Amino acid sequence: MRTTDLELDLDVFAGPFDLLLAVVLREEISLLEVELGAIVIAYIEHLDEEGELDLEAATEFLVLIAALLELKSRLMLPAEEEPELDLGPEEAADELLARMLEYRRYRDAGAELSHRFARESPYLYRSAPLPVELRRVSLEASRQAYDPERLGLALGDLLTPPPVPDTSHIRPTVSLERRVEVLRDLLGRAARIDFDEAFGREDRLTQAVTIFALLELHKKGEATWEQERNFGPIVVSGKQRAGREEPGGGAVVAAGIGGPRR
Amino acid sequence: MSGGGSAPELARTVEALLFLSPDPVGVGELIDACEVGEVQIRNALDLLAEELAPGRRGIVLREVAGGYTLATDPMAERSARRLLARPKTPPLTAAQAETLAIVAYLQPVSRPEIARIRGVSSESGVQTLSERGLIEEAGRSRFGAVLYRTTELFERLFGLNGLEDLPDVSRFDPTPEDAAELRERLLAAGEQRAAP
Amino acid sequence: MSGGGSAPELARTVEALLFLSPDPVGVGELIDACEVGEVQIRNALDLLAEELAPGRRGIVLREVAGGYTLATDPMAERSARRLLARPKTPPLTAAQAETLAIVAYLQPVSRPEIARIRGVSSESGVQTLSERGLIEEAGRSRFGAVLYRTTELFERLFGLNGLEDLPDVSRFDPTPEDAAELRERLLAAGEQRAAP
Repeated sequence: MRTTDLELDLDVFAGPFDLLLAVVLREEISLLEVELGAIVIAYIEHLDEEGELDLEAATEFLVLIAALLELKSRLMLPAEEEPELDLGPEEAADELLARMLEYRRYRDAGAELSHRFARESPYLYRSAPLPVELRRVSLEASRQAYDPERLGLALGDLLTPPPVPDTSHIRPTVSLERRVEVLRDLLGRAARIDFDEAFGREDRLTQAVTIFALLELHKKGEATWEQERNFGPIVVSGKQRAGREEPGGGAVVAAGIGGPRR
Repeated sequence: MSGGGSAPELARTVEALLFLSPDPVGVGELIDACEVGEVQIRNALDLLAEELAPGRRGIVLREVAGGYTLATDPMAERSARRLLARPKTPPLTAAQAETLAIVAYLQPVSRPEIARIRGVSSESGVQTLSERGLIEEAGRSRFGAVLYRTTELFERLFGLNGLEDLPDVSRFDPTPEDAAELRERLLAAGEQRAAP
Repeated sequence: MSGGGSAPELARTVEALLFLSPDPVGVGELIDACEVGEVQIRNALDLLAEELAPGRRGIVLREVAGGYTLATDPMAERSARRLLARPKTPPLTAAQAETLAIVAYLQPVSRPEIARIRGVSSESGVQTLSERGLIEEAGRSRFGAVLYRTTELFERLFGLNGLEDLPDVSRFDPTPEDAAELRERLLAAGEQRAAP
């Protein structure tokens, strides 16, 4: 199985690993809330179930989780050389004030709830099993609750022989190397790429591996990206690559088919 | 309640204690809980017995083997049954609907047969349907397996006047021209389903 | 205990039903169970409320969680806890109370959202409130985060007849004057920090 098909069920996220990557990069959930340890455990449990180790898939997983760990640790550590936030003291105070007032509202509502709770606690409620004669279901009190058609439909399904094995879920392999090449090629032709326009029409696996390839390029110092607001477009831009001829960069190029934005 | 306490207040406390306790409460327990003497508790119980004499309220005081307890007046039984003895009817899961359909159309049918038709073990489905009173045991097959059939409650909850009211299978049959017996065809399809 | 006479049969039946039912019973359910009209049920409830008015008996009538239920009079609490060995429920901690308030007012709401408002991880608060049965899961957000809402037990234990019984949240907002003063203090603090 592909690493990206790993199904996750975390507190803040449920779905395939590949989607998690996209969602994190789009800042739809904060990486700080994602328990990376839980992903590792899910993966190890999955390996256990499979019984055999697919070296390629395991390597892929290690690289991906390492990238996430690096990103997360950067988020958690104080920034080293980040420029000061360009906020005037007035805006900073307003921003802080709004957050504080919101917090205080629920703090005070909580105090009111505590007060209510204490006031109500002397009222005690009965908790006893029903008398025996009421425990049996009464026919007289029963009304129609189900549609008999449901039974006919279920039987019809059972009479239907199983379909020939479905192979549609076997997807073509997406190679990381290939996606790195695609990105390098695009960045060679344009200084900036809109991620959605370039890859929005690809399937989820391809998109995820492309994001992964982007992380690789970022690590090598060949690319970076920015996203101005949550859910906004991701704009990828290339950096000079040592020992490589740079064809002149131009305007934003919509490579691929340029699908509609989400 | 210490310091003697007025009788009416003690009677109210005793009523509250009997109300809360699922089991009968003895005089000794009442003495300990209320921190008063036996005479006071007996007086409070006498007062309560009068207040809760049959015919006066919805609740009556009863003296039983273990002590005193509150119970409802029998005249409320019909309404209580309507309120509380209603069957639980959560939506059926796909597995429950399949199991129930097999029992309904093939009854009596054994659990191993149900499992062969569905292609998966059907233990929990059968158990849930039994607990909800939709199916029940109907003797044993000649190989000793428990047989199941649907119940009267099943008919009631599906709005059927009898098993002959079940929808005609041919309406849902993918190959109605197949002349083989329903049971044989279901078993054959199930074996295909279970095959790797 | 007022020594009133016998209550009419319908009020007695309603009292019996509330005694038996483990959960608060709505007017609609009472109408179905007693096979009478709404006016009659309302009259019976009024009568019962009078019979069980605070201070008259050991039991009081309460309207909580969208229905009617019986509870013991607070004056019996001490004896009741001694009899049933039921310890007093621990009060809510400040963290639990804040978390509960956010869930109550913003439900359904996810843990990341609670953490955003409170500014700290709210995992243990959410867990404790779930264990105490005051909040429960209510599906997932579109990003897959678990959503929480309050339970019926919450309404019962907080004496609420429904969420609309919660005090208006704007009641907890500071006056414009207080807000302005807070803003001045923030600005002053920022200037102090900015000073060399």
